[in-house]
Amino acid sequence: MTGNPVRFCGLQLEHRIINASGTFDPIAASRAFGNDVITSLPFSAFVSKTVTVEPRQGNPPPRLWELPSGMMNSIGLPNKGLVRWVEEDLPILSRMKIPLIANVMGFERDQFSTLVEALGGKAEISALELNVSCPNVETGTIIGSDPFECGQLVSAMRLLTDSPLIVKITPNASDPAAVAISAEAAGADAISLINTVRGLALDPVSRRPWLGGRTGGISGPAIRAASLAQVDAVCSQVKIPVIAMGGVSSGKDAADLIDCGATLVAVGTENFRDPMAAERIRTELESISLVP
Amino acid sequence: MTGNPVRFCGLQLEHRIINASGTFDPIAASRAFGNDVITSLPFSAFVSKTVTVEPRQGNPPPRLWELPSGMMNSIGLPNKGLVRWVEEDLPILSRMKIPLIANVMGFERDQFSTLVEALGGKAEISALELNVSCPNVETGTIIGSDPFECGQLVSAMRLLTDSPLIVKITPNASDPAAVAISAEAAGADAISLINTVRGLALDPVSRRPWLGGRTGGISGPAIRAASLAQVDAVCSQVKIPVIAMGGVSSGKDAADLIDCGATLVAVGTENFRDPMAAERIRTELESISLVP
Amino acid sequence: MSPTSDRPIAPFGRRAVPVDSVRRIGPYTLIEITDLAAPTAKAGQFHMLATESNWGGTSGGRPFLARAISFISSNGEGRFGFLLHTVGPGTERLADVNVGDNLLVVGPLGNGFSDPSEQLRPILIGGGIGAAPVLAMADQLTAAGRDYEVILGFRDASHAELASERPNCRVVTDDGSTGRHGTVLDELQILIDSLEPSQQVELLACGPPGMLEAVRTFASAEGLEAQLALETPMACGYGACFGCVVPTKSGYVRACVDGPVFMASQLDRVFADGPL
Amino acid sequence: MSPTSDRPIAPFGRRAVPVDSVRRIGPYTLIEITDLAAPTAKAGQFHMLATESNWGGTSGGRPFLARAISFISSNGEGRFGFLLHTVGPGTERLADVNVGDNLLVVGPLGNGFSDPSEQLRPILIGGGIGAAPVLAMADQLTAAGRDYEVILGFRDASHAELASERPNCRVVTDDGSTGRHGTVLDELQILIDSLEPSQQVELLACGPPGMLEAVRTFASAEGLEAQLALETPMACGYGACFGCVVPTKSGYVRACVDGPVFMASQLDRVFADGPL
Ligand SMILES: Cc1cc2nc3c(=O)[nH]c(=O)nc-3n(C[C@H](O)[C@H](O)[C@H](O)COP(=O)(O)OP(=O)(O)OC[C@H]3O[C@@H](n4cnc5c(N)ncnc54)[C@H](O)[C@@H]3O)c2cc1C
Ligand SMILES: Cc1cc2nc3c(=O)[nH]c(=O)nc-3n(C[C@H](O)[C@H](O)[C@H](O)COP(=O)(O)OP(=O)(O)OC[C@H]3O[C@@H](n4cnc5c(N)ncnc54)[C@H](O)[C@@H]3O)c2cc1C
Ligand SMILES: Cc1cc2nc3c(=O)[nH]c(=O)nc-3n(C[C@H](O)[C@H](O)[C@H](O)COP(=O)(O)O)c2cc1C
Ligand SMILES: Cc1cc2nc3c(=O)[nH]c(=O)nc-3n(C[C@H](O)[C@H](O)[C@H](O)COP(=O)(O)O)c2cc1C
Ligand code: FES
Ligand code: FES
Repeated sequence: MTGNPVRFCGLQLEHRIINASGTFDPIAASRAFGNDVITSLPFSAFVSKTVTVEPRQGNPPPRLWELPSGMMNSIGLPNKGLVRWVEEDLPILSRMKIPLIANVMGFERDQFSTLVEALGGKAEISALELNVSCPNVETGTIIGSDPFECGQLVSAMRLLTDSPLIVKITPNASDPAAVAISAEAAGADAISLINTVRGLALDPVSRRPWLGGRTGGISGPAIRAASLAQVDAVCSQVKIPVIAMGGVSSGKDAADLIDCGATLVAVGTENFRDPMAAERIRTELESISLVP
Repeated sequence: MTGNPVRFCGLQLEHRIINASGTFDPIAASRAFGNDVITSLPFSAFVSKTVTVEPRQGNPPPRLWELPSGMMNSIGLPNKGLVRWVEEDLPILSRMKIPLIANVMGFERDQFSTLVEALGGKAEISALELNVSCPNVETGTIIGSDPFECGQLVSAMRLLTDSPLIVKITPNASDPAAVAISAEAAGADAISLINTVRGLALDPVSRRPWLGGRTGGISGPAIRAASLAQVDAVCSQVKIPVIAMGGVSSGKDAADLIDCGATLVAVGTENFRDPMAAERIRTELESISLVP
Repeated sequence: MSPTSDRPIAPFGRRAVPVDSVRRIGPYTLIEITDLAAPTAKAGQFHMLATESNWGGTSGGRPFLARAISFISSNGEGRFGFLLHTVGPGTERLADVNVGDNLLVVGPLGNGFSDPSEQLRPILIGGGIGAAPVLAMADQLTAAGRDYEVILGFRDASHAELASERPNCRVVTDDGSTGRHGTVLDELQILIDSLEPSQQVELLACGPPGMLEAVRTFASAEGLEAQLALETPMACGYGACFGCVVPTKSGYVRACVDGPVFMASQLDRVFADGPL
Repeated sequence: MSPTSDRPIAPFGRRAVPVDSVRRIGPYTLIEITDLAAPTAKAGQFHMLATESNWGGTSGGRPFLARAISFISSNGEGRFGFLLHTVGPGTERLADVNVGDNLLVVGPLGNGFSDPSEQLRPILIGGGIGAAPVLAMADQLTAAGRDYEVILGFRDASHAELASERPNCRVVTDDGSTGRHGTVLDELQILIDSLEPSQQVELLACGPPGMLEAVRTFASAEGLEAQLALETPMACGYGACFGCVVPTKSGYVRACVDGPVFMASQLDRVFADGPL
């Protein structure tokens, strides 16, 4: 049943498994595994790594720290910036046989507007995912953890595009469901969660923070149960579809999220352990009968 | 150096390792391991399981779910209630050779008052730990995740007792440091964190929530990095001492928390795997030279 | 609450104990350790067991907690046998040990079976892996010079291989592939019918919840004493976590310190783990 | 960015491959697999390796991610040798495999060393475990009928046992317990001084950051070509995570797809992992 096509924001997707933003780069993968990768991704839609208006180098290394049953990263959203991403990457990504979802983030409202206006209209892009894990530069609040701020942003973006708007919320919030409700009310077409959980690790030798960005984001199985609770809470409060992620490494994990109400499931960290993890997860998922 | 006595809220403690509330029961342990346990606990102070005004049965079983590198519980604060705890347990616990910290929780302000008034004056009790993970029954907000609510509660309790007041805050908050700052401003003597992280697990067979309490609290190494980030954030914002906990299973883990500014470190889930874990952790900690 | 209070006192803390022997018995694995720090234990008590190495890696970060395992044999001098039925990552890892590997051991824990009163003839009933504490109790009764009966129920002949390790067990199987075709309750009825009417009995049982509930109902209907050894997931095994509670007539009680053996009369029904 | 673009294409996905042999060489462990799905790989490329069982359990839930390991040998028909230096839970678990155990393998990945131009005499320099890709390159040059020099530096004689596996290595040790007492840089200077002045050389090096930085400084001062194989923790190995970046003159680049081999001239300095 889950192998059957599924509708999501007006798109007809072949199955329920997509990638989590920032955890698969088809262009780099094609250098390692050959050009066929671009047209044979194990996902039913592809979500880009976060694109920002300006190019970003990302955080200084080290950027990785391994955890019990997971990892922590402080990548810092390196990307080419809007202009070069559209010029250089978009033409390659548009060769994929699956819909492309562009994940974008601004450090202020205007930057979000620039991104949404530039990408919302593009034929190669099927939907926009707003990464709202950034602080509002004026108020200091993390937009994604404050229902009001998040609603404001989504309302403003809603006026700028007819493209489906997916809002990716952060787990580092007192009440993620309240943020999702606010995003829905402001016109979001879907919610995606969870982003990484804030964490810290010290260098065993110097006893100072290990990661170049000081704190990092936890991902992988260590956050799976927390993700399921948040997805469950959000799905029970909003009517729009939900893309669920967080530690998915098996069909059972995906089935849990779908049973809690998710429409799509995104695979993140598990891609690192196996570039074809999504294919295995989809196959395992198909053998599990979901709650009707 | 860490083997040396440490001052905490006016108490002189032999070392920095205590237990986390609800993860060690000296009375039950003495049935399993003999009466000497009461006087030979591996902690430098003992924190009771949460005491409420009324007796509580706790949540229906199942109450446990194992996670990758951790566990989830929905115990539901079973306890004898204030009166029987004072009558039956307190005389036994006062035989311990270490200070007793009573952890209390109310479902409304008045209940907290009752508990603080009843226990604050007792000679056997060296400090009170307020577990503020409960919702405010009027506003629905979780007191421990809302700086204003938490401050209000602490202000009110501060008027009722001279006993040291430790506020145990929840990790399920957008900004735990803001809650800690507010508790400090309201007169708290120490902050303790983190409580368990909200999670959910589905029964692989029935596909419904496994735990009798539906959601549960995640503990153990899976939350260690998240705990360290929150402890670091809180310690950099408050001047009062901090009791840090969350996934501590080695001296290295304890040292990390102390290097981030914690005064005491509490061992929780690791007690389950080894009743004497705290002794091993303390010994390991003593062999690590902390940042001066 | 506990049937007995003269329980052995376990060493405080966890210790590493090497595995002496590993043997397959049908689908089960029998591992033996010599734990010189352990007191003489009572049948029906259990240990919390983990392996020192590779605990946690087999199946995505699990097992994490130690696993409660009753002993099937003990020689009073620290030698304990544990019978494993592999149902998940914990029992799989335990059953995968080699001679010389270290187990991490806490215990013996829990109350154990009470000695049946002299006037009553003990009937021991084990279902599947529940045979382990029952056979330990059989040894204990033998050592005490008591007479008793043992009924063991298994899924099939392969599982029932365990019974051939011990003399004089009455064996039933679900599929009739060996022993009598039927349930332990059928056999219990046959056994009781065969006893002199004046012979009073006491039941001591361990097995799956459905079997224990059937024993409880039977005992209650017939007015028999019955001790039931329950199994429920445990995090600590020594009363620290309150995770192992079972519903009794006097509310939720911790199976690890107030059990795992309960008088049938303490229970309204036998709790089966899983969502209610 | 990459010294070469004719890189072998790895199968898309992870595969289970059994271990053929395990052998200790001093403190190192050499394991061999036969991976029939693999293309002919280039020296300096690496694989992401994990074990199929017990990955994650040895040390509190780690290792979780696969580990990047260069091959020390490959026969062009799927047989790869990996040399392991145990520094933490991942390399410990990999070094602990038995013949017949499955590895989970992704690769070969990365760019590998470029063929040194015919006019230049290749000098291969390996420090410690960095000898692995260097020896693979030596084999590759031998197969191509090229002449070359190999300098290997080790902590002591026990580590230097590795060198006795190969003929004609110039060995130095930190403690002088075998080979010349000194650093690979000392040996490099001696070697270059011994060459005819007209003989131009190209350096190909792998080793700890301090050694590579010394090679880079030397090459830059002497105006020599140098290829440096960097080591940096990796999560994915195929460009997905952006976790493995190293600072270069053109900014942060991913060592797994744009490296791990870099021209010394691309770098301002060799990045040493750890907090800045
Ligand atoms: C007092 C006592 C004595 C016992 N004696 C023995 C004995 O002698 N021999 C023996 O073999 N067994 C014995 N058991 C049972 C044994 O403890 C369990 O079978 C064991 O804990 C299961 O662990 P596992 O990892 O193998 O399986 P698990 O994966 O823990 O699965 C066991 C069951 O737990 C549930 N489950 C599945 N996933 C999870 C999860 N993530 N978290 C929590 N629960 C989950 C499911 O219902 C599953 O069927 C005894 C238990 C008790 C309480
Ligand atoms: C291209 C390439 C080729 C390589 N080739 C080889 C080879 O042929 N043979 C070989 O033996 N090695 C090789 N390495 C190195 C090898 O990948 C690392 O030694 C290995 O990943 C270490 O893993 P570990 O679990 O053993 O040690 P870790 O515990 O990961 O420790 C290694 C270092 O990481 C840091 N560290 C400690 N704890 C953590 C943590 N929790 N998270 C993150 N970092 C931590 C510390 O600095 C520590 O010294 C290669 C690396 C690269 C990039
Ligand atoms: C290395 C890494 C990079 C990531 N980059 C991004 C990003 O650019 N934008 C974004 O919205 N999320 C990013 N994420 C978060 C993931 O999309 C996902 O929300 C999170 O990792 C949880 O899923 P997982 O546990 O399956 O990895 C990143 C995660 C990782 C591990
Ligand atoms: C089984 C269990 C019961 C707990 N009961 C309480 C409690 O009664 N009161 C409380 O404040 N915290 C309670 N906690 C939370 C712990 O005190 C601690 O904050 C948390 O478990 C994180 O530490 P750890 O990872 O070391 O276990 C409980 C935790 C567990 C696992
Ligand atoms: S298992 Fe922890 S209280 Fe019983
Ligand atoms: S290791 Fe992931 S991008 Fe290089």
